Amino acid sequence: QEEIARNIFEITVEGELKKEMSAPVQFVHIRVADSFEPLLRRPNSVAAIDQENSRFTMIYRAEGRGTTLLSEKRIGDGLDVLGPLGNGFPVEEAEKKAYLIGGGIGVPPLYELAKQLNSRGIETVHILGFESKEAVFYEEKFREFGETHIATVDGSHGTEGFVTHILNELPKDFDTYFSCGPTPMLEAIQWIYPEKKGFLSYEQRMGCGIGACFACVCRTTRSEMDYIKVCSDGPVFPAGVVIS
Amino acid sequence: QEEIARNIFEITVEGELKKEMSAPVQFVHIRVADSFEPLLRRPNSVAAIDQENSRFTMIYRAEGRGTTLLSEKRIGDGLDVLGPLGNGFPVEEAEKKAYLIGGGIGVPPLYELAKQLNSRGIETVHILGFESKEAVFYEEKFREFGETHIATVDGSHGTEGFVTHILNELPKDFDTYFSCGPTPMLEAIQWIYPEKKGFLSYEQRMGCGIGACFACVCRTTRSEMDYIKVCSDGPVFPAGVVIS
Amino acid sequence: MTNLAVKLPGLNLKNPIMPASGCFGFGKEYAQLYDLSQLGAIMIKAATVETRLGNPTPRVAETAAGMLNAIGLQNPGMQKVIGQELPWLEQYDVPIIANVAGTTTEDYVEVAKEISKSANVHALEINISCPNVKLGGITFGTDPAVAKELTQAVKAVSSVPVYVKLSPNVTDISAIARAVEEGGADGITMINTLLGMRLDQKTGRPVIANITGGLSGPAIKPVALRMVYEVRKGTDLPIIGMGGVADVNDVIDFLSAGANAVAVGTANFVNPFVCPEIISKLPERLHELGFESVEELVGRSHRL
Amino acid sequence: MTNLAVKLPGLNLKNPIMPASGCFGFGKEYAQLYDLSQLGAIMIKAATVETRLGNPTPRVAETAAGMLNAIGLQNPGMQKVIGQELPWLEQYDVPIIANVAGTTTEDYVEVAKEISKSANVHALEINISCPNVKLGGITFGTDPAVAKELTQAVKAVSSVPVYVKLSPNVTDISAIARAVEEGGADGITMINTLLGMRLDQKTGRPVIANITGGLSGPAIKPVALRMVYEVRKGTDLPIIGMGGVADVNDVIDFLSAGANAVAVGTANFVNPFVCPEIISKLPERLHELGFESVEELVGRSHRL
Ligand SMILES: Cc1cc2nc3c(=O)[nH]c(=O)nc-3n(C[C@H](O)[C@H](O)[C@H](O)COP(=O)(O)OP(=O)(O)OC[C@H]3O[C@@H](n4cnc5c(N)ncnc54)[C@H](O)[C@@H]3O)c2cc1C
Ligand SMILES: Cc1cc2nc3c(=O)[nH]c(=O)nc-3n(C[C@H](O)[C@H](O)[C@H](O)COP(=O)(O)OP(=O)(O)OC[C@H]3O[C@@H](n4cnc5c(N)ncnc54)[C@H](O)[C@@H]3O)c2cc1C
Ligand SMILES: Cc1cc2nc3c(=O)[nH]c(=O)nc-3n(C[C@H](O)[C@H](O)[C@H](O)COP(=O)(O)O)c2cc1C
Ligand SMILES: Cc1cc2nc3c(=O)[nH]c(=O)nc-3n(C[C@H](O)[C@H](O)[C@H](O)COP(=O)(O)O)c2cc1C
Ligand code: FES
Ligand code: FES
Repeated sequence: QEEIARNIFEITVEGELKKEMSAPVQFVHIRVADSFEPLLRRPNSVAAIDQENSRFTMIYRAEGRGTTLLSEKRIGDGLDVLGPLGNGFPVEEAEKKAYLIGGGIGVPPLYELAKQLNSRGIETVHILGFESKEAVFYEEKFREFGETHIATVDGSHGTEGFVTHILNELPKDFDTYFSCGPTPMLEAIQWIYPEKKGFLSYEQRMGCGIGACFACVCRTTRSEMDYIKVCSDGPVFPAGVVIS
Repeated sequence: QEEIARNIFEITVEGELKKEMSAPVQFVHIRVADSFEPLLRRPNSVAAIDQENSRFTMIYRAEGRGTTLLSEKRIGDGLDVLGPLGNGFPVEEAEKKAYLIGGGIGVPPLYELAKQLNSRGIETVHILGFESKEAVFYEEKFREFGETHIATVDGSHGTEGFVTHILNELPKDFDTYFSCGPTPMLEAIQWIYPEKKGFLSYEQRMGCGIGACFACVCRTTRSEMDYIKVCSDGPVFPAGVVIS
Repeated sequence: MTNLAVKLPGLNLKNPIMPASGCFGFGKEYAQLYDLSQLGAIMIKAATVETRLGNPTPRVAETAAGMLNAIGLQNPGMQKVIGQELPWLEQYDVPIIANVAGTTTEDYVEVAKEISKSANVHALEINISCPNVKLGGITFGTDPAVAKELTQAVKAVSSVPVYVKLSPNVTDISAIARAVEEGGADGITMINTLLGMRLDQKTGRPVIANITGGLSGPAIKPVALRMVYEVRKGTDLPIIGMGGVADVNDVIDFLSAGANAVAVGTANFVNPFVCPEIISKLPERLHELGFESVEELVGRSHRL
Repeated sequence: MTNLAVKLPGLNLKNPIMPASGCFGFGKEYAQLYDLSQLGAIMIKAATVETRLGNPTPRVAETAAGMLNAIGLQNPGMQKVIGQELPWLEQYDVPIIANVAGTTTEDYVEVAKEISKSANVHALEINISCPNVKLGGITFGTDPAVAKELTQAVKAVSSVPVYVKLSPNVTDISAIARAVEEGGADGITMINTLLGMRLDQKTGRPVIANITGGLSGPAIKPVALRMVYEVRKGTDLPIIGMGGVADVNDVIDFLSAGANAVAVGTANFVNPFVCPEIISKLPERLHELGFESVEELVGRSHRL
């Protein structure tokens, strides 16, 4: 693995997974150490999938106890990975042109998504938000797929402020949007594009990661359900489904 | 480090220690992982000291959680070592000939002791007990210093049984004995040589390792004290001092 | 051949290992990972009279060798549990222990009455110890008199044996155990979680929306083990022990301390295969220790 | 310049960090590693009327992110403490908090009376919560009425402010806190250890000779933090918080929850330099969080 931005690490994992990975933003649940401290697994979505070599790549920010330990792994170290878990972005929903809107550690899964959409001949525009210049990653990789806008909170790179500042400037000439990032950002986007078809990937504290412990629930507008679980019903939901 | 017998590892540590090490069976208190699990340090005595290169060698059995983690350390890994702690065998007490009696993981510290005694021109005889042939280590190294007898519980190497079986066969033509091993063995030896000058190194569960927590106390015959601490008053005590 | 079978009121267990309530949902998720018929039993998530949405999120937080949770008894309500979850579980050859919760005695009685009629429910686990529900729940578990009355009331209507789940957040757990025994309990399950808290270190806000949560995992094992040992001294009721069990050696510990069977909670989140793994290792471990059966081992720490 | 000073009854602390009783002996050992004058205060090992040899060994056992101890109040007796240990400590510019223990009220009163006269003893810590001494000790800490009476008795004879150390092994710790406040306590220290147990996995024997021991270390921090938070809601008495503190962030947590100062116990065994390290990191950490002083931070979790 390597540090691709300040405290942002890219790690590639090889090995047979229980199920094949297909849709982007499926996530995996990782045990970073064979110790009781830290105890719980860490959910982390998949940034790129390499089926042939049964490899996949993750991008994560080393901040707390677990991810810091993860960042200390060396090549050849084993990693206990549970997954793939959850659903993914429904690539088939996009028609001609899609907006991919990501914030911080919500950006990684959009990369695999961009790859898959473009391979289906869909035009993708990428609007990515970061803390600052040092935190920016994958900008070039996204440009290879299409128009890419960057916002940084401190204005040290690209537009100053949040992705929403950019979105307000951009034409609404797309049919579908996909977004992953902090919940307030996901909320804002749904206000900006009330009439558009959109799919958002949510984060929530997790226990089991497979739907058994009810840790990761959200209220929902879906009348037939009392609640939805981010880990097993999500993490991706159509716009308007999650009440946060 | 390397595995020198079944589950027995030899590890060499380099670095500046707070104090110079001198007497053998000083021990160090080791933190095997930068985690709260395992939490406590592990006491381990020093098998060989290399002043010039500020290096020392330890030999330990990987059995529980902590020592197993220790055995997984790779060359170059850092190790949090507190010490040297405790007193050591008083080499100056030996006059002409000494018996060095060790059991299992009590054998390592006797090696540095043999080295120092011989450098003072003292003849040393080594009586070492192990579980079985696979557990035997350092036999040759001890032979270089003098007569060496091995006992194994299952008789797979040397005399069958405990070191005491050998001691009963040997002449009492020595002036001082030094011993390190399980407490029952130390007890037995004191019965065998009531009249001899002897020094024994004890083991006790430890907390702090420096004398502050009262975890490692033993009752004592020393009238002026109510108790003695293995970590700071010991681990070496003259024969007859410790009541166990 | 070592014998893993354990016979308890209402429960003929193939082996003494079962997932703890709330850590296994109603089995569906783990059923995708292994055959549930391997398990000694399954303790399903607490059921209440009405649907419960539980507490706001975050509901879990990690601590040193443990975790806090404040799920808040979220469940679809006893009708859905009886109508959908339990019938679905009938495809597996495994006895179900139904965890019963509520806020009033009437709640407990109603759920116990209905759910105990289900074909595959072989025993009830009365959760008088959930620390995450305001009013009721926890209070039932901290007052001997109240605990005894509730036990009697539930016993009166249940058509299967009744196990009462004790709270560790008490001064004298043996007193509660005696009370529920007098109340007619057929067995005891212990322990539930210890009340704890974690703060966000930047803001100082409690990480868990409910402010406090229940502490579980390896961190609490020493407390759980001590309590099982203590309660075993005062009662002959069967005990299903739990609290920080993560491997086969932990199971040996709880059986030694006097538990007749052992439940595994939090460890399922760390290693979803932990239950079948423990079950497969148990015979060899028992053999190494010189025991022919689980029942031989039970309570050995008291016989030394 | 951030201000670490904290003013409490009898105690003008340079900073809020002090080693917890029993984890620092009488200071001699750690004095070889660093200058004790850096510390906010020192809580010395419990003193009793007579010399105590304490419990048989093994006295400690490791658990997940914690340890069990059953030292059993071993100490040279108050005369030696007053005559030798305390005078030796006078060479350092640091207030001493003397931990007082016993089996009867008379014991406590006698020790409190004598030891509180020592020049450098600025406060007493009444240990009504040691789980490792049969008869007395723990029972005092689990019954509000008894705790109140003992506090009154000690208060009557002490020439310095009296802090009472609470046991976590109770159903309602706030009730005990209220009781000692009514008894006239000048402050509260909390928490002592949780009663726990570890078994030898080969033999099934308790590892600790005393059978049970007190659980300390990071494992208990969530419980300690919750109790400090709870007690702070019910009292304005100063609280010296402890339980699993291992770094500066843990200190921030306890202060946020309402502790006015923080004691460090088990962590001294893991890292003997932990106290001075925390003290040196505290100013910067406070500054990062936007606080000018420790006293500003205290109780912030209650103000959100
Ligand atoms: C579906 C999903 C996909 C994710 N994908 C990524 C990704 O691709 N890259 C990335 O950097 N991060 C991702 N995250 C966030 C990531 O899980 C957290 O950053 C990580 O768990 C923090 O762990 P830590 O040890 O650094 O922090 P600690 O403070 O040690 O964590 C303590 C506990 O809180 C939980 N936690 C803390 N922050 C979060 C969070 N934001 N979301 C969920 N749980 C959290 C941890 O899992 C752990 O249980 C994703 C989260 C979810 C739910
Ligand atoms: C002064 C001294 C010198 C020692 N020198 C050596 C040596 O040179 N080589 C060697 O292999 N071993 C030596 N030991 C024993 C060594 O400390 C234990 O084998 C080791 O602590 C076991 O840790 P573990 O993680 O394998 O076991 P675990 O079961 O994980 O240990 C759990 C707890 O019990 C303690 N513990 C377990 N066994 C012992 C024991 N026999 N003595 C003291 N504490 C114990 C551990 O320190 C830990 O705190 C020495 C012990 C002492 C007191
Ligand atoms: C996420 C979670 C949910 C729980 N839900 C319940 C519940 O609904 N009813 C109950 O009696 N206990 C519940 N518990 C407590 C467990 O059944 C068990 O008693 C406790 O976690 C201790 O065991 P452990 O350390 O193995 O997890 C829950 C525990 C966790 C971690
Ligand atoms: C080895 C040891 C000895 C202790 N002795 C005492 C004591 O004599 N008096 C007392 O009030 N508390 C005693 N305690 C409890 C500690 O002061 C403290 O309350 C407890 O350990 C929790 O803090 P910690 O988790 O930081 O260790 C002792 C704790 C340990 C680990
Ligand atoms: S994390 Fe357990 S249900 Fe989603
Ligand atoms: S280990 Fe603490 S006094 Fe010896």
